[in-house]
Amino acid sequence: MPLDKPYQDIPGTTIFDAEQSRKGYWLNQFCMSLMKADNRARFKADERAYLDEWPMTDAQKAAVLARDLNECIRLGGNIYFLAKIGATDGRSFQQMAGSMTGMTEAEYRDMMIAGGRSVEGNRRIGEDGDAQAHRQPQGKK
Amino acid sequence: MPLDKPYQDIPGTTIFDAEQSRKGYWLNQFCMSLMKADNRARFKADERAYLDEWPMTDAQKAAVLARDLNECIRLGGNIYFLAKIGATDGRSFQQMAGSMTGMTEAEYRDMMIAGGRSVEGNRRIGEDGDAQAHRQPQGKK
Amino acid sequence: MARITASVYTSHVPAIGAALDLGRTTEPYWQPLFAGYDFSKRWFAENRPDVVFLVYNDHATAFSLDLIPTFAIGTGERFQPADEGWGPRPVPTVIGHPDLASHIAHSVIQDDFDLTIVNKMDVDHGLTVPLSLMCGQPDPVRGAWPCTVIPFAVNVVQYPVPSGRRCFMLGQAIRRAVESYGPDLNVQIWGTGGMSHQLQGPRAGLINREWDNRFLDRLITDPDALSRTPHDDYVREAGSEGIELVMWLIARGAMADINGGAAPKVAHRFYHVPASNTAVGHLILENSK
Amino acid sequence: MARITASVYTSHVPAIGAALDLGRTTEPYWQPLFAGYDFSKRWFAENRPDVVFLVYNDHATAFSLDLIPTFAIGTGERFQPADEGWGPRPVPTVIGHPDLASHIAHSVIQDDFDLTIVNKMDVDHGLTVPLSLMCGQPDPVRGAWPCTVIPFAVNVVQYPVPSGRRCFMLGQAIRRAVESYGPDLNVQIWGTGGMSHQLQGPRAGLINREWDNRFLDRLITDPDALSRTPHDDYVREAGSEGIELVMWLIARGAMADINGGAAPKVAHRFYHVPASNTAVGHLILENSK
Ligand SMILES: [Fe+3]
Ligand SMILES: [Fe+3]
Repeated sequence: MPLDKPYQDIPGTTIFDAEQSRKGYWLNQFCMSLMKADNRARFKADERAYLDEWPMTDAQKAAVLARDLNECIRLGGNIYFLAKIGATDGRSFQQMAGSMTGMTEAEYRDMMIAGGRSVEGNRRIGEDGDAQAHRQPQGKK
Repeated sequence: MPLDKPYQDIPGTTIFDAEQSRKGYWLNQFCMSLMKADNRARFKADERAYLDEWPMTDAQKAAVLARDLNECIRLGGNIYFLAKIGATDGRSFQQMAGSMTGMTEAEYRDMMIAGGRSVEGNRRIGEDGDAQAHRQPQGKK
Repeated sequence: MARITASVYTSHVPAIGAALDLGRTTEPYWQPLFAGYDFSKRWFAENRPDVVFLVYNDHATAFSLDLIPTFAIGTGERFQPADEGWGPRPVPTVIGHPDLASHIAHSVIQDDFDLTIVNKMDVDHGLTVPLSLMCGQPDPVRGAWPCTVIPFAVNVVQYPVPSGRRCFMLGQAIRRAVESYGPDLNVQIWGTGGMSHQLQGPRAGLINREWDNRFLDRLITDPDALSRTPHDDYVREAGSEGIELVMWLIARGAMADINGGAAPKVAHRFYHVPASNTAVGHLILENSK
Repeated sequence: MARITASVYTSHVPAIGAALDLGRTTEPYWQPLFAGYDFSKRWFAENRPDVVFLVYNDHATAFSLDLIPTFAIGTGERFQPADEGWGPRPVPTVIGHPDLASHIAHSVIQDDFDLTIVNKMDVDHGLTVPLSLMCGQPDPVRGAWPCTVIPFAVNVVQYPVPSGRRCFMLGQAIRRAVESYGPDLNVQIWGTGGMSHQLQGPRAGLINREWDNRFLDRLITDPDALSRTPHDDYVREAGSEGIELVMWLIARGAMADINGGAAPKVAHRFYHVPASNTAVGHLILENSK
């Protein structure tokens, strides 16, 4: 699709466009289902069984079970949908976002308190910022 | 609402705009419910009881029970929604449309076969066409 | 590169669907109407597209008053024929073209049309009757429609509906979107609904043969000026449901001549009164190869 | 005649809602943030509008992938706070203004904005957190929000989202719509979301203080040029969720100076890092009386 997609050269960033949306359709719709308390309870009781009710790929199910949000996003997940899994787990957006960087929770929180991640070196793939592929995963742990 | 509504001087015609839509909200939503076979069966079994499940006005319920489509439209109904009542009754769009003119089914069908209702005299309120208020109801019966 | 090869215009009366589904097409009442589509079915078989971009309106079927999109594009993989109260029409599931539909959505939203993207909806007679008229009646279970379909639903139920001008501009954006799609696809765009009809009130049954035919003339030769027709002209002259004709302007706006290309060839023109309450109009316009 | 008296801009971070709902506003982490809204709450009490036209985005709450409207206007009578997975926020039901909302829908659709009209939807933190920040925390059952609210949801979740320019033009159409409404209502327009934040991937946690503050400067003094910022600038400079800032341009476009009136007065400006993953920006602009 020769469309204007000038957002594909940004490091560590996946833009949720129609292509991603189609890839992640059932993954994201599964996440939406967790907005009902009953479904959250059923999911918690047997995650695998609940996931098997959805026509998701095995890779998507495995990524959910592992709470690997980077992998979920690669497979078409969107953070606002995935956040319903975090909510079900009692995790905050900060814990979820931090989990995608390789930093510990404390490391990520301290980075935010210190003013957040710098944009320098992180604007375009190929620069040398901390979000670039060659510097992953981040964190000292 | 000082909006551009140049469609209010057309005889025998109610334009379904936001104002009508709000008036007829529950009437129309009730009609939508008849798109499910189960609901159609329940409605047929006891129309009054089924209508009482909806927060419609008494006047709206009475108009539905009487199949008075002109009155339904006056009370906020829209023909595409009301058509679900006709479908439930096994009536065609032609039977429904004809029922709003005062003509018999045969009179209306014959008018259509002869080329339909003329627009002459029916463009603006105050002319002398057959859709004008002073010539209602139509039909010879 | 994908390209729009032709546009088709046709009324989409539910009674036509019923006549087809109940096998009544040869009855004296219906025969002259279906005869007008004999050429069209042959033409379609000879000019079968990969995709039909099918502009229609939902008649309080997929969209209730809870949510009313002005323009909704179907990007899903399939769309089921709806139960409009008579049970679903016995026709095959409509197979979408998610990739092209998403591409068009992407492109026209960037072109400042504020679409609603829909992955899940049932489609009513507004979409399936034109398919039946052009493609015949495939077996609902073992058969299939001969091509994929992108449903594009326009709100013409609750006012204000989009203006004819807006629709005409949208058609132009759709043409640009299709032509920027890489794969080599043959795309037709269909505009449905109309012509003159009024389904409500003491004025029900209005038909305006002169106005309809002038609309067809101008749609062919002067669509730009035609697109400036105000809403109340449609209602006044062609009945309250005649407003559906704005959808024809989307299809017309997508033709090559609007962007400086050659004038389209009129492959077929047909007009008949009545089908139930409605004047049936039908046109096939081909872009030059 | 209704008129837009002021515009308010604020981030709408869910963690701010949680801090409010759990009574943690005086903790050292949160205290500096809430201090930035002390003035705002007083200002709001003294300048209480009849209606807030509240521009926000739905975060996969009311709208799933089944249906994604670019612009959705809430014309319903009431909107319930949504259960986003943590249970609904303990805040009152949001009371709409169906008459003004329908009027605005009518007017801006005639102005060629292709809105989706919504009568039934739950509203998430994007809408309720700004209300809490500006109005305090009324009792969820016995209390009520101090004014009616027209929810206006913008798609910034699935690309392509509407351009900043489109949003800015829409704001202008909304101002025209409000000013053509007969009853004498005091209307505020709020733009929410942003500022810099990224909630995903190895680049999560991005904050760009310089870019944010320049955005605030330009929003005040040069919104027309600012509205031409392309999408990828937002993502590149302000993080993938920084794109929410396009919504501020709707509110800004509705101010009097865009139509030749006097420049707005900056009643309040505040900037703080961090709230959870996000840079919080906040502005109050008043039209001259
Ligand atoms: Fe129709
Ligand atoms: Fe947000």
